[in-house]
Amino acid sequence: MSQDFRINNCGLINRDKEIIFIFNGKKYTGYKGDTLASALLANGIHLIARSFKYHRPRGIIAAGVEDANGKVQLYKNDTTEPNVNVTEVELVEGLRIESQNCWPSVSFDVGAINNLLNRFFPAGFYYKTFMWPKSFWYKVYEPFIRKAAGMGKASLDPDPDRYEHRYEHCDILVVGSGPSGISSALAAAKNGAQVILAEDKPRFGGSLLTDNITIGNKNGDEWVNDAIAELRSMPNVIVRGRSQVFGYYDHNMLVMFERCKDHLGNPEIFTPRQRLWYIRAKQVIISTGSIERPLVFGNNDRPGIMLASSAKEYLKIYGVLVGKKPIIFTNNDTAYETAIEFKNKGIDSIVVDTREASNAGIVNEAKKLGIEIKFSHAIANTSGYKKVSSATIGKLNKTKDGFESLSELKCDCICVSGNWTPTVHLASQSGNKLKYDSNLDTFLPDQSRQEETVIGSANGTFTLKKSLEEGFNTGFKLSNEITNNNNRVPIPISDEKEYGEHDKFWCMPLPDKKHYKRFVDFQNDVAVSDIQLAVREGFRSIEHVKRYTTLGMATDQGKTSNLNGLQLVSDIEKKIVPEVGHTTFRPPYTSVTIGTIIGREVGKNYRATRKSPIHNWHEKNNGVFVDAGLWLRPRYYKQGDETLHEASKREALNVRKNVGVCDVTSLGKIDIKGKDSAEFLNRVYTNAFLKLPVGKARYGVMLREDGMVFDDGTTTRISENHFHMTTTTAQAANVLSHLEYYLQIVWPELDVNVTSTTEQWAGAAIAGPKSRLLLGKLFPNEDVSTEGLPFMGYREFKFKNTIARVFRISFSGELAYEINIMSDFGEMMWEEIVKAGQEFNIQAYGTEALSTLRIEMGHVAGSEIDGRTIAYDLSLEGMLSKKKDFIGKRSLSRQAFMNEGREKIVGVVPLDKKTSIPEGSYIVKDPNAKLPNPKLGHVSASCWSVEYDNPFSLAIIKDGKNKKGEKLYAVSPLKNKTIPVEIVSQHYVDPEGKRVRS
Amino acid sequence: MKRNSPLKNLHQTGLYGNYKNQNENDLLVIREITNLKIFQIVQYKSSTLNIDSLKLDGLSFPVHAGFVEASDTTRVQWNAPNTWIIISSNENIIDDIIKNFHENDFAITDQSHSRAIIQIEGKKALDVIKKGSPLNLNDFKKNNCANSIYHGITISIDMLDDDLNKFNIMALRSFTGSFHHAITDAALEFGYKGL
Amino acid sequence: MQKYSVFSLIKNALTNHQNWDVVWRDPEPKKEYEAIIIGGGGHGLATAFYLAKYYNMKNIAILEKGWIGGGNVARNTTILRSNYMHDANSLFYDHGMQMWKDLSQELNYNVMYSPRGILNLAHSDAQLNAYARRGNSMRLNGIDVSLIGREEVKKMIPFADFTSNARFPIFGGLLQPIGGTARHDAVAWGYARAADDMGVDIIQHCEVNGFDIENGKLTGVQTSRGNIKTKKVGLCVAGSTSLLAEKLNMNLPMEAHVLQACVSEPVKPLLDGVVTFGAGHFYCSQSDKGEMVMGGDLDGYNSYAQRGNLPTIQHVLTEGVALFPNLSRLKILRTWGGVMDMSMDGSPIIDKTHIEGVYLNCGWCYGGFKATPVSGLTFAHTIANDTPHDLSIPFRLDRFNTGHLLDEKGLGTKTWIS
Amino acid sequence: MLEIRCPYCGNRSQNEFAYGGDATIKRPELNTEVTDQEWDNFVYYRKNPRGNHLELWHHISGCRQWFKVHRNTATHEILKTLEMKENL
Repeated sequence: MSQDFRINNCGLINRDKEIIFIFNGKKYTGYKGDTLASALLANGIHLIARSFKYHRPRGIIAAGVEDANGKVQLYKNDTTEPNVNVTEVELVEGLRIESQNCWPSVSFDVGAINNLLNRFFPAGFYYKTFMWPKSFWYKVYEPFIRKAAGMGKASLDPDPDRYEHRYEHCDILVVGSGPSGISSALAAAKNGAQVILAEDKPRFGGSLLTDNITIGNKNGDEWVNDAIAELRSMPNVIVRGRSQVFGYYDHNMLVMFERCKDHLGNPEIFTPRQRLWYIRAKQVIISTGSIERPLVFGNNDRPGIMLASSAKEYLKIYGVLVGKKPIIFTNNDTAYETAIEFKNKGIDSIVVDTREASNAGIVNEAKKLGIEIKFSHAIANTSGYKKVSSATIGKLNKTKDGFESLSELKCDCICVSGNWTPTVHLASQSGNKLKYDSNLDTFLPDQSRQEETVIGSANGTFTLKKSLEEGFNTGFKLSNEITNNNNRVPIPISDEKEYGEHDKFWCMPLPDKKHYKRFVDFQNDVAVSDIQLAVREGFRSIEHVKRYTTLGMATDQGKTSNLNGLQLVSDIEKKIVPEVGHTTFRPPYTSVTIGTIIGREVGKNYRATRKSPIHNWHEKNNGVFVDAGLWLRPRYYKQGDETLHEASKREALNVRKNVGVCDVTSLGKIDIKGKDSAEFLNRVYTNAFLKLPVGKARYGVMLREDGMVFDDGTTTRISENHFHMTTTTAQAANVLSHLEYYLQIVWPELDVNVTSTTEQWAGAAIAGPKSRLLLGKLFPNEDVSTEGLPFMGYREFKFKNTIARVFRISFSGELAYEINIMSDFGEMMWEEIVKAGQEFNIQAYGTEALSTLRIEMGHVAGSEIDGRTIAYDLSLEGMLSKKKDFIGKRSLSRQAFMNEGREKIVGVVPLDKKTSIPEGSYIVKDPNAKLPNPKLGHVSASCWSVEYDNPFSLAIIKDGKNKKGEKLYAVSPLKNKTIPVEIVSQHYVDPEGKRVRS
Repeated sequence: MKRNSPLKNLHQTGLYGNYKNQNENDLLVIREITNLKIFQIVQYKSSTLNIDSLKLDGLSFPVHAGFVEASDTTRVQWNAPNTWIIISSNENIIDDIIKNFHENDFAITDQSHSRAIIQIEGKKALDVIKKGSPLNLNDFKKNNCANSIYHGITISIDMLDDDLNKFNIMALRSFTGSFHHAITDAALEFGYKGL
Repeated sequence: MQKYSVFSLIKNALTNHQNWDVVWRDPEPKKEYEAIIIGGGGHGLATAFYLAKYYNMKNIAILEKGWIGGGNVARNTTILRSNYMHDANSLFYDHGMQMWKDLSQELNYNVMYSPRGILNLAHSDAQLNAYARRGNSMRLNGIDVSLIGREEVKKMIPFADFTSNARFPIFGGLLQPIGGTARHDAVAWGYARAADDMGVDIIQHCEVNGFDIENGKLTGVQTSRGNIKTKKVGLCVAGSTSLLAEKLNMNLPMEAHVLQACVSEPVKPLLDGVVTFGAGHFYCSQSDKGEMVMGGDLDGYNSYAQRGNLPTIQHVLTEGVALFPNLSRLKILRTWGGVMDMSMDGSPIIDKTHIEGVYLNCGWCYGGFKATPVSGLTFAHTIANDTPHDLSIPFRLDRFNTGHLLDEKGLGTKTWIS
Repeated sequence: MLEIRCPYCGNRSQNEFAYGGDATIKRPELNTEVTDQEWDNFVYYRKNPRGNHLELWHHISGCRQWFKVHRNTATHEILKTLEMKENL
C-alpha cells in the first residue's frame, strides 16, 4: 500500500524524506515529521490493536496522549518497548511495530471469543465466580487470566539507554504552547522574568496549527513560529518541545520529561534518551488546553471512529485523510471545522448533529459550502469489523431517549465530537479543588492552593481572543510581581470563527430491544451497561464505580472517558455531577519511562561506593571485598584456591600467633572539642568520661533514649578539651547526628564542637603478640614499651615527615595498636607496615578474620547491637554508671528491662566440637518439641575458633546468666540442623583479658 | 613523603564524551585540585571575640551564608553559623591560623586529607552541576559557595569565576570514585577535556 | 444473600444482569446500636463481620466518613505474608494467613487470594544470616519458609541483575511460599457484603465528630448524621487514629506518615510472586492485570496528605531497576499515597482503652492489609469480651510502659526511618 | 520535593535535609526524678496533628544545623522556619 490516504499540498511534514517502517511484518512508508499514527493512517491502516477484555478490533481515536487504543509493541535496534502510543512516536528509520494482545494476528484474534461471550463477563464478574474448588483460583483460573492479560511484553534485557536529570529554577513555568501558553510566555519573558515554556508535542502552537484563524496579519503557524523564534533568542527563556510536564508537587516543584533522542536519526552516543526536569517555579501557568470528548453510541469503538479534532489534525498537520467517506457526528459546533476542512480537500462529509439547530457562523459557513447536515439525528449503531463501514442513524425523538426512524449510511470513518474537557490534571495535582461548570459540562479549576494560574481552554476559555487576552495579561501580571519592570506588550488582534452552544446530550439511546455495547472507556472495555450494573449493585461513589468497572484505569488513565463516566453515573443516580464528584487526578499525567525517573543512578552507580585510601593495595593483593553500608571493605585476602573459611582462619590464626594488619579506616571518627567536651561525653556514654586522663582511651557505650544500646567505640582524650571518638562503621553518620542533636537542641548550654574526621585519617590496626615488635620497628625512636604506651594509651609518633596517631586499643583481644595517619599517606603507611612486618610474618586480615577474633573473645558487634538489646543482654551492664545520669538511663527501669531471667549473651560450643552452628540458629531445650517450639534465644554470631580449632558461637538467650554449663540444642530448621551444644562463657579466649595488657 | 591524592588512580587526561563536533578550546575542562590545606574553623559559643576583627592571609571572615573571601592563595568559605572552611595553597597557613585563632575561642580541625576536589570550567559547567544538584544556581556568582548534594553525595560548591564559569566541587574523600564518576558522566553529553 | 457462583452469573447474563441485588444496603443510622465500628476500611468491615458471625452481635453499625474501602485498603500493594521474626508477630500474622485461605468461600466473594510466594532477597552473607534468624524463628513457629541460594533465585527471577554490574549482588533469599497477594478492593467489598447480610448497617458519609462519655464510660457517638447511642465503639481508622483519639483526650505513641506506591503499565507475565530488594526498600509484584505494583519507603515526614512527592518514587524505582534492570524501559502509569499509622515500635496496637467501651485498633504501619482477617477477628474478640484475644495480647498499648516492645527492625522510635 | 528555608542557608530542596520529628518534645532534665509516665511521654508519645505541626529538620548536607519548621501536615505548606532558640 502506498500512502493512499495522503493528500498533496497540505501539512507540516517533510515530504522529501521518506521513511520506511514495519507494521506486523509488512513494510510501509511515511515521511519525516509523521508520527507512527499519521503514517499508519496515511496507509489506510486503522486496525492496530485489540481491546483488553473483549479483544475487539480497535483503531486510533486521537492524535495525542489521550488516545486510548493505539498501543503497540515497538522494536528499534535491539530494544523493545510495550504499550507504546502510536500517536506519540515520531517516525524515524528502523522502527518496527507489532500489535499486542492478540493471537495469531490483529486481524484474526482468537481471544475475540471473549467478545461473543461478553454478556457473561460484565463488570466485576470475577468477584462472583472462580471460587470453587477452593484452590482452583490460584492454580487454574488465575494463571490463565494472567496470561490473557498484560498487553505488551516487557524486555528481559537491561535498558541500553541513558536517562539524565536536570534541576532547574525559574520565575515562571508555562506548560503548553497553545495560544494562551505562548502569549503568557511572551508577556512574561519580555517583562524580564526567567521563563520556561514546555510543550509536549514536537511542534509548538497547539490548536493554532489546526484552527482556521489569524493573529495580527499572520496565520496561526506563522505566528507560532515567529513567537517561538523570539522566545528562543531570549537569554532568560528556556523553550522545550517534546517535553511533558507530568507532575505538580509540593512547593511548586514540577517534573517534566523531555524526549531527547528517539526522534533523532543519528544521535550522538552520550545524548540521553530522555531527561527528567525537576523544575521549581515561583509561578506556574497551566495552559494545557483541552481534550475532545467522544460521544457514546452503539458499537462506537470500531476502527475508523475518531475524535473530530484529531481527524482535522491528521489532515492539517500530516496531510492525511482518516477516511474518504466521513460522517461527522457531533453535539456542538467545533466539529464543523473538520467538515469544512474535508470539504476544502474535496471530501464530502455528512454531519449528524444531535441538536435541533445551530445558528453559529461556522455552521452557516458549512451550509454555504453545501455540506449535508442532519440535525436532531444521532448514530445508533455502526457496522464493519476491521473498520467501520456504515452507521445506523436515526432521528431522535423529542425526549431523546429513543429514535423515531433508523436508516443505514455508508461511511469509512466517523469523526465524533462530544464537546471539550479542559486538561485540569496539573491544577488538581497541585491541590486545586475543581468546580463543576454546568454550562460547559465539565470541571474547571477553582481556587489555587499553590502558585498556579490556569488559562486558555484548560480554564474553560474557548475563544482565541479571550485566550490571548488571558495569556498576555497573566504573563504580565505574574512576571511583574517578580520583576516589577512594567514592560507590557500589546495584545495582537485576532480573527476566528464563531461558535454557539453545545448539546448537553452525549450518550445515545439504544434502538428498541437492541443491546449494543456503548463504550465509555475503550481500552478497558467499560460500557454503559457496566456502569449501570455497578450503580444497580450499589457502587454509588464514583471511586467505587471506577474500581468496580475499571473505568479510567487503563494506560490512558481515562483522559477521554472519565467525564463521560461520571456524567453517566450522575444521570443514573439523578444527581448533579458535583454531587457525584470526580476521581483523584494522580501523577503522572501521562505514563513515564521508569529509566527517566531514576536517571543515572543505575548499575554500579545505584548507590555511591566508599573506599579507604588503602583500597588500591587491597585490590592488588587479592582482597575480596564485602559491602559494609556504602563502604567496600576487604573481607579476606585470597591466596591460591582458598575458600573464605580457609583464608579467614589463616588470617585470624596469624593474628593470634604473629601479627596481622587490618584496614579500619571506615570506623567513624569524630573530633570533639571545647571546654564542655568531657561533660558532654559523660552524658552521651553510659560510663564515666569526666576523669579520663589526657593520653588515654576508654571504651564507651551509648544508648538511645529508649534504653537500647545504640553504638560503642573508644574515645581518646587528646588534650584537656579535645577528644577523638570512634564509632562503628555502620553508625558513624547516625552518631554524629545524634551528638549534634543533643548539642544543638537538648543541651545548647554546652560549649562543644563535633566534627567528623573519618575521612581525614586512614587507619590500620596491627594486632597479635608481635605487634609491639612491629610498632618498635616502625617507630624506632619512640618508646613503645608497655610503660611508654600502656593498654588504652595514646601517643603521637613522628612518622617520616608527618605525625601518626597511635592508640593501644584492641578489638581482636590480642595485644594491638591502631595507627592513624593522614589519608594521603595511608597507602604508604600500610606498605611500610607490611614491609616492616615481614620478619614477624605479618599478614593482612579482613573483616571475616576480624569477626572470628572478636567472637572468640566475646566482644559484641553489630549482630548483637541490633537495636533490640539493652546493655544487660550484652553483658555490658558493668558499663552503666550508677553515679551519673546519661542518655537512655531512665528507660532501663522499665519492667521488661529489669526482668530476672532476661536474655543475656553466652558462648555456645557444639558438643562434638566439629559441627559449626549456622548464624541465625535458635537455642532450644527440646529440638523435637511440638511447634511452636519455645525458643531460649538466638545464635548471633559464629566462627571457627582458631584458638581451640573448633566451632564457637555467641548467643543471646533467656536467663543466660544462669545457663552456663547447660547442655541444650542449637537448631536451624532452614538448614535442617540440630546440634547438641554446651553453654559456656561468652569470653572463650583469654577471659581475663591478659593479652591486651601484655 | 609522597602523597596519594584522592583521584590519583582515577582521573585521566584526554578528550571524552560528545566532543567530536566541537572546538577543543571551548570544551568543558575537568581537573583534580590537589595538595591544598583545608581547615575547618568554628568559633565557640562562649567566645566573645568579634570575628570582624580577625584576618587570615589578609582575608576577613564572611559572616553571610554562601559567601567566600578569596585571595590568590586562600579562600575563606562561610560553611555554617560561626563555621568557616579555609582552603589554601599556602603550605604554612596553619601557622597563621594558630597564631590568630586561639584554641579557647576556636575549634580548628585539619581536613586537608578528607576531601576530593574536582574543578570544572567552561560554558557547560553549570549544566553539569544542575544535572545532579538541586541547588538554585541561577543567581550564583563569583565567590559564592554552598553545601549541597550531587547524586546523593554531599558536596560543597565554590564558584571561582563567573566569566569562565569555573567551580571547585568538593566531596568527602571516600566517595571519590562515585563523585568523580558522577561529575564526568554528567559532562559526557557536552564533551569534556580531562586535564 | 444472593449467592454468587458461576451459575448465578450465567443465569443473570440471560437477563442482561438486570436482577443483581445491591452488594450492601444503604441504611439510615438507627438511634442505638449494640456496638459501633468507626471506619469502613478493611479492618472495620472485617471486625463487624466477625462480631456478627462469631460473637453474636447483630445490632451493629459501621460508620464511614467517606466511601467504604477508600482508605488504606484501597491504597496498599496487596501483599500477604507472615514472615516476621518476633513470635508475637509471626503467630498473629500466620493465623491471618490461614484465614485468607478460606476467605473467598467464607464471604462468598472472590477476594483472589493468591499464594504465589514472597521472596526477600539478601545481598550479603550477613543479611542472609539475618534472614536465617527470621526464617528459623518462623519454622520453629510452624510456618513454612525456606532459605534459598543465588542459583535458585536466578531460576525464579532470571531477569534480576546477576551480573558483576550489580552494586549489591544477590546472595540468596528467604522464601515464604504461602505469601502472595489478594485483590484489595474485593476484600473490602466482600466483607461489606457478608457483614451487611448479617444485618450490619454500613453507613457511609457519616463522620464521627465526638464521643459521649459519662463517668468514664462510653454512652454514644456524635456524628454528622446525628447522635447515636452505643456502649461499645471500636476505632478502625488507620491514618486518622490520632485525630479521633484526641477527641477522647488520648495521646498515642504514633505518627502519621505518607507511604507511596506505583504501578507500571500492564505487561505479559514477568514476575510470578512478590519480591523484596534487600539492599534498600523496594518490593514488587505483578497484578493479574499485568501491572507491576511497586512500593518502598515513606516520604519521611508527618503527613495526612494522601499524596507524596516524586523523590520517593524516584528512590523506590531506582532500587527497582538496581534489582531488575529491564524495568527501566517500562512506564509508570500511576502513583498514589496512603496515610500510615506509624507506631513507635513498628507493630500494631489492638486494645481496650482507659474509657470503658472504647476499643482501639491502630498502628499498622505498612502492614495492615495482610492482617485484615486476623485483625478483624481479634479486635471483634476484644470488643465482645472486653479482653484481648490470645493472639493480640502482645499488641496491647501498655507495652510502651513495660518495655515489652515488638521492634522487628530495631530502629527504635524514629518511625520515618524505614 | 519540599522546599525548606534553612534559617541559616536559605531555601533549599528537601534532599539536603533529614527529618527529626515533633519539635515540641522536651527531654526531662538530667538527674531529676521523672515519673514513668513523664518519661514514656518523652520517649514514645508524639504530637500528631492534621494541620500545623512544629517539627525538627537537620540540614545534614548543608550547614548541619538542627532547626524548627512549622508545617501543615495536611497540605505540606510551610508556614515558618525557626532557629532552635526561637519560638513561634
